[in-house]
Amino acid sequence: MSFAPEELLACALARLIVARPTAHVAVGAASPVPAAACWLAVKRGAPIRLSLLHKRSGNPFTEGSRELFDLTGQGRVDLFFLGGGQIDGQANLNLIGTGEWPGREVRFPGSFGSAFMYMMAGRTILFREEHSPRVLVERVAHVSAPGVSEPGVFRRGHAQALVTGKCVFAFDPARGRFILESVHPGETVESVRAATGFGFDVAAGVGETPAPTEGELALLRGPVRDEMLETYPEFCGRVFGRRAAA
Amino acid sequence: MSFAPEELLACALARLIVARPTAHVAVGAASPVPAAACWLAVKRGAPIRLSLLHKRSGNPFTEGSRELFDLTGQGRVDLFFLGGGQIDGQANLNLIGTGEWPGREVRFPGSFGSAFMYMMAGRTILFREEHSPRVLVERVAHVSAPGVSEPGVFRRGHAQALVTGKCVFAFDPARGRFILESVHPGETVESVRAATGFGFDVAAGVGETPAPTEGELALLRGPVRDEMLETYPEFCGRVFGRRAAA
Amino acid sequence: MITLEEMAASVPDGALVALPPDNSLPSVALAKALARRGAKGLRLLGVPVSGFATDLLIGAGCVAEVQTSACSLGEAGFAPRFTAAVKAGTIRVVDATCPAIHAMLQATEKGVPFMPLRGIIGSDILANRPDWTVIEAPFTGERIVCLPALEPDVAAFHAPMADEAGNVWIGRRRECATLAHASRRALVTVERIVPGNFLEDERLAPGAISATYVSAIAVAARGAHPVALLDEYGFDAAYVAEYARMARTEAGFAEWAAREVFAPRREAA
Amino acid sequence: MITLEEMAASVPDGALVALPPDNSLPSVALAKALARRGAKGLRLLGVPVSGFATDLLIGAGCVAEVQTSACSLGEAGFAPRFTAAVKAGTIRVVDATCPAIHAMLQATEKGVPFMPLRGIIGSDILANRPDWTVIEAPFTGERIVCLPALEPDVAAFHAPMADEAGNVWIGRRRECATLAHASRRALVTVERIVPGNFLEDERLAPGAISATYVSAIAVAARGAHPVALLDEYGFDAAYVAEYARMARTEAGFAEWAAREVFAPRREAA
Repeated sequence: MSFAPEELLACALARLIVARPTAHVAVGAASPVPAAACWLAVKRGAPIRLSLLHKRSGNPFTEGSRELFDLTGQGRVDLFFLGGGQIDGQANLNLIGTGEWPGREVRFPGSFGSAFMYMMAGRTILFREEHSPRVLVERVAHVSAPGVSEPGVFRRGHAQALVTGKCVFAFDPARGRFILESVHPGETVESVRAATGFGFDVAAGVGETPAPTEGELALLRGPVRDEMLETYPEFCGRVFGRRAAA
Repeated sequence: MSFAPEELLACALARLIVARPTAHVAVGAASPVPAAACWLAVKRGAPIRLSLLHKRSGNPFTEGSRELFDLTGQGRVDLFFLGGGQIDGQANLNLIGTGEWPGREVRFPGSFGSAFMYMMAGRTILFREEHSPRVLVERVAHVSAPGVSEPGVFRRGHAQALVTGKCVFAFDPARGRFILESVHPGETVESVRAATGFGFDVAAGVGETPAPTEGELALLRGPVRDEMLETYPEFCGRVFGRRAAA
Repeated sequence: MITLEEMAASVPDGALVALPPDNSLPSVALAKALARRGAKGLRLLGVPVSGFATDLLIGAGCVAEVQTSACSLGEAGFAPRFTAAVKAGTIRVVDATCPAIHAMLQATEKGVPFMPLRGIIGSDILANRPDWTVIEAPFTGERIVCLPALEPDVAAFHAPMADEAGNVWIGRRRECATLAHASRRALVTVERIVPGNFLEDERLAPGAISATYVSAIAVAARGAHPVALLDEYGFDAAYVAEYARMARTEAGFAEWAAREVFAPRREAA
Repeated sequence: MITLEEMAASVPDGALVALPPDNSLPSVALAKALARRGAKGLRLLGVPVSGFATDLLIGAGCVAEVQTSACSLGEAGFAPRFTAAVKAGTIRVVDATCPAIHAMLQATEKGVPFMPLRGIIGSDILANRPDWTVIEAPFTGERIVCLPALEPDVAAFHAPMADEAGNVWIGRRRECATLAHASRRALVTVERIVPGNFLEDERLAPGAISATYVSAIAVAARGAHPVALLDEYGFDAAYVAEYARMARTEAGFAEWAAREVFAPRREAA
């Protein structure tokens, strides 16, 4: 059965979500793929509460935009998603820009809440579709949010994994280093290495990222799409559109 | 024209309220006399906003019971009222009790917000009808809220005055000492001194606390009573009752 | 959805139980149920002061400690069982001051280990709080009190309604939201369950607490009585005055409690 | 009650003006009026991020500085005038991170000189904020960031309605309440004025800001447009996409502004 690249990514993310105990996920990134992954995990029966920050009606928060951060500070957010204009081999994120501070060469929008969320969420899955030496760098130009922290600094969680358009990396916070876990169909360890600006380890059992099953695709194109239609109409049309119309 | 003691006190308090620039008064004490004084000032035309904490309908706060304290922290409360189980010559308040901490001899209800409000409101009028050596002591058994503060401690305001059933004292925070300003009808400097446990100065122009004018009484027994009826029905009946029914 | 008695059973002896005071959504129904189940050694926290429910629990022998900024029955005067217990030394009283209790809960709400608060310095409350400290504030250099984050084991309050999704509507009593955010478990009694989802309604959402923070809900009609509940019912001054009179003595309290707390099924009537 | 143009005139050049972002009640109407009056040297604060109104004010040359946690047009991409101004160095950008902006405003709301916040340590945001500091926290001993209280000169936002008493209803966007509490003056544009008093209504009070905190109100129908306003109207994606396209160049922005900001009486239509 054919599938869109976004469907593969959603399934890979959903597997990472259910791989660890997860009561509550907040999805703040504008990207719809993590949202699809969360809904897929839920529709497969995982007892997960989702707080979808971009949902217009039924926004989960009644204390305004600070509630997500308070909630995370309380330790009630088990999993958050982050991306980055640059991500480096120590899992540092750069959402500020390149060139002289504050981004005189290329300016990204800004850190949003990443400098807090990355350290206070139970764990974070990094997601960035573009997999290139421009994005995945040896050392970010500016650290918006650090991948690891010194002793004496409160930190609840780290990156669990980095999912890109080419592969899935795990992250080892003790060593501050990524480990290639699987490559997506059509990629190899070598093609990933060529496209990655940072050094990484390769897992002993590295293989291919599993293709979505028929059951997963049916959920994505049915109940998951239904949940996402209000917030991400363009995405649903492009990725699930044809199939859903059939 | 005859008047109730509470009417005299309300008029004395109202004069203290308008004696200094006052945009916003919060009335938290259970005693209705300060509330009557505030309404009297307003009904005489002073452009004062009142936050009446005991008002059941139309409670002024929409952030729960912390809002009064935040509001005061912001410097938006120009005047607050406090009383005390004991008040001493340095304007220290004791709302805790006597005997071994926390009041093994006589236990008062507790400090409420006084330890904060007394230091953070623009100023405070102390009000206690009972004027006796038992209440007005040389030194309180326990300080719930201090009358003066050391340098290096943020403090926005102090006691403006202490109004009792016998007299009106001003307070000089620089000297930490009360000054007798006026005695109520029937009292003398000597009778006040005999009933007061702390030493105090006597103002050069000490005189009698002015009796309510006819205009003040008409306001108290009419529009002020109308505003207070919902919150203080018993008080309105006792103090304004007969006259209002006439 | 559980029953009131199940809710009371879920509160372990010795728990730190936070209760809002009269006029701020106390669950008197749950307090009575805790007395019926014979809870022991509870540590009560007044948010930020204590009222009828606290006095009742002290009278029923459920309480080891009260942390509060004041305990009173309002117009009905001093809280009689609290006052007697202080005098007798049978409970430990930890005095605070209202904004300090709010700040300690907000520290937990925000996930910070402490919160600064102005005022208090010079008060003997500070001298009797070895768990509070004074620092030189960054930026201003002033001496300022720092309060530790406080995380109740249980928050208990009474709301007018919950919805089918488990959200609870508390109106403008936002201190109950902070309390739920800051507590390990929030136990909420309600007048009724209503259809729908408050979070989907822009008019109701601002007064709601998301089900994220709510551990259990039990229906208890008139569960705040004799305290007033928003615009739903008023304060039963006669009931409280009678309590205040009878509870002046231990025997009087026992008589009152036999009739008003332990008499079977009275709550369900 | 004043007019929109009077409100814009009351904001002095150089003022620190706090603006909520898209989807959180920005007053785009007031931003346009500020551009029309030719405001200069404004220091904008994103609460906690910045959107369409900020980009518009930068494009119109009103802005000297932006303190924010991010500036973007959401689905329409990067904020073009912000991005160009950063590159050209014509505005000063002070980067923060969302909960830090909330905490700095909450410090002012609570009347404390600073607030602690976890996280941030290890981020270059901290390295570029000489006005933030790190202390050893009381109680836990951890290293923790302390943020100074931040008091905007002006808070500006757009609400669905105000009442006759001057109270403003903002629903669940409580960050606007904190913002009003923390600011010297709160300027609020509204869709409409309604009879009565929100504070007398238990259902509306939780979403209201008391008039105590509101300095001025002006009616501006569709004053959030092209941003969505709660359940009243949706996001005008086509309008923002056209803006994003035209504002890529200074000339394109000028053309857009001539039509959408400066064309006489367009706002009143």
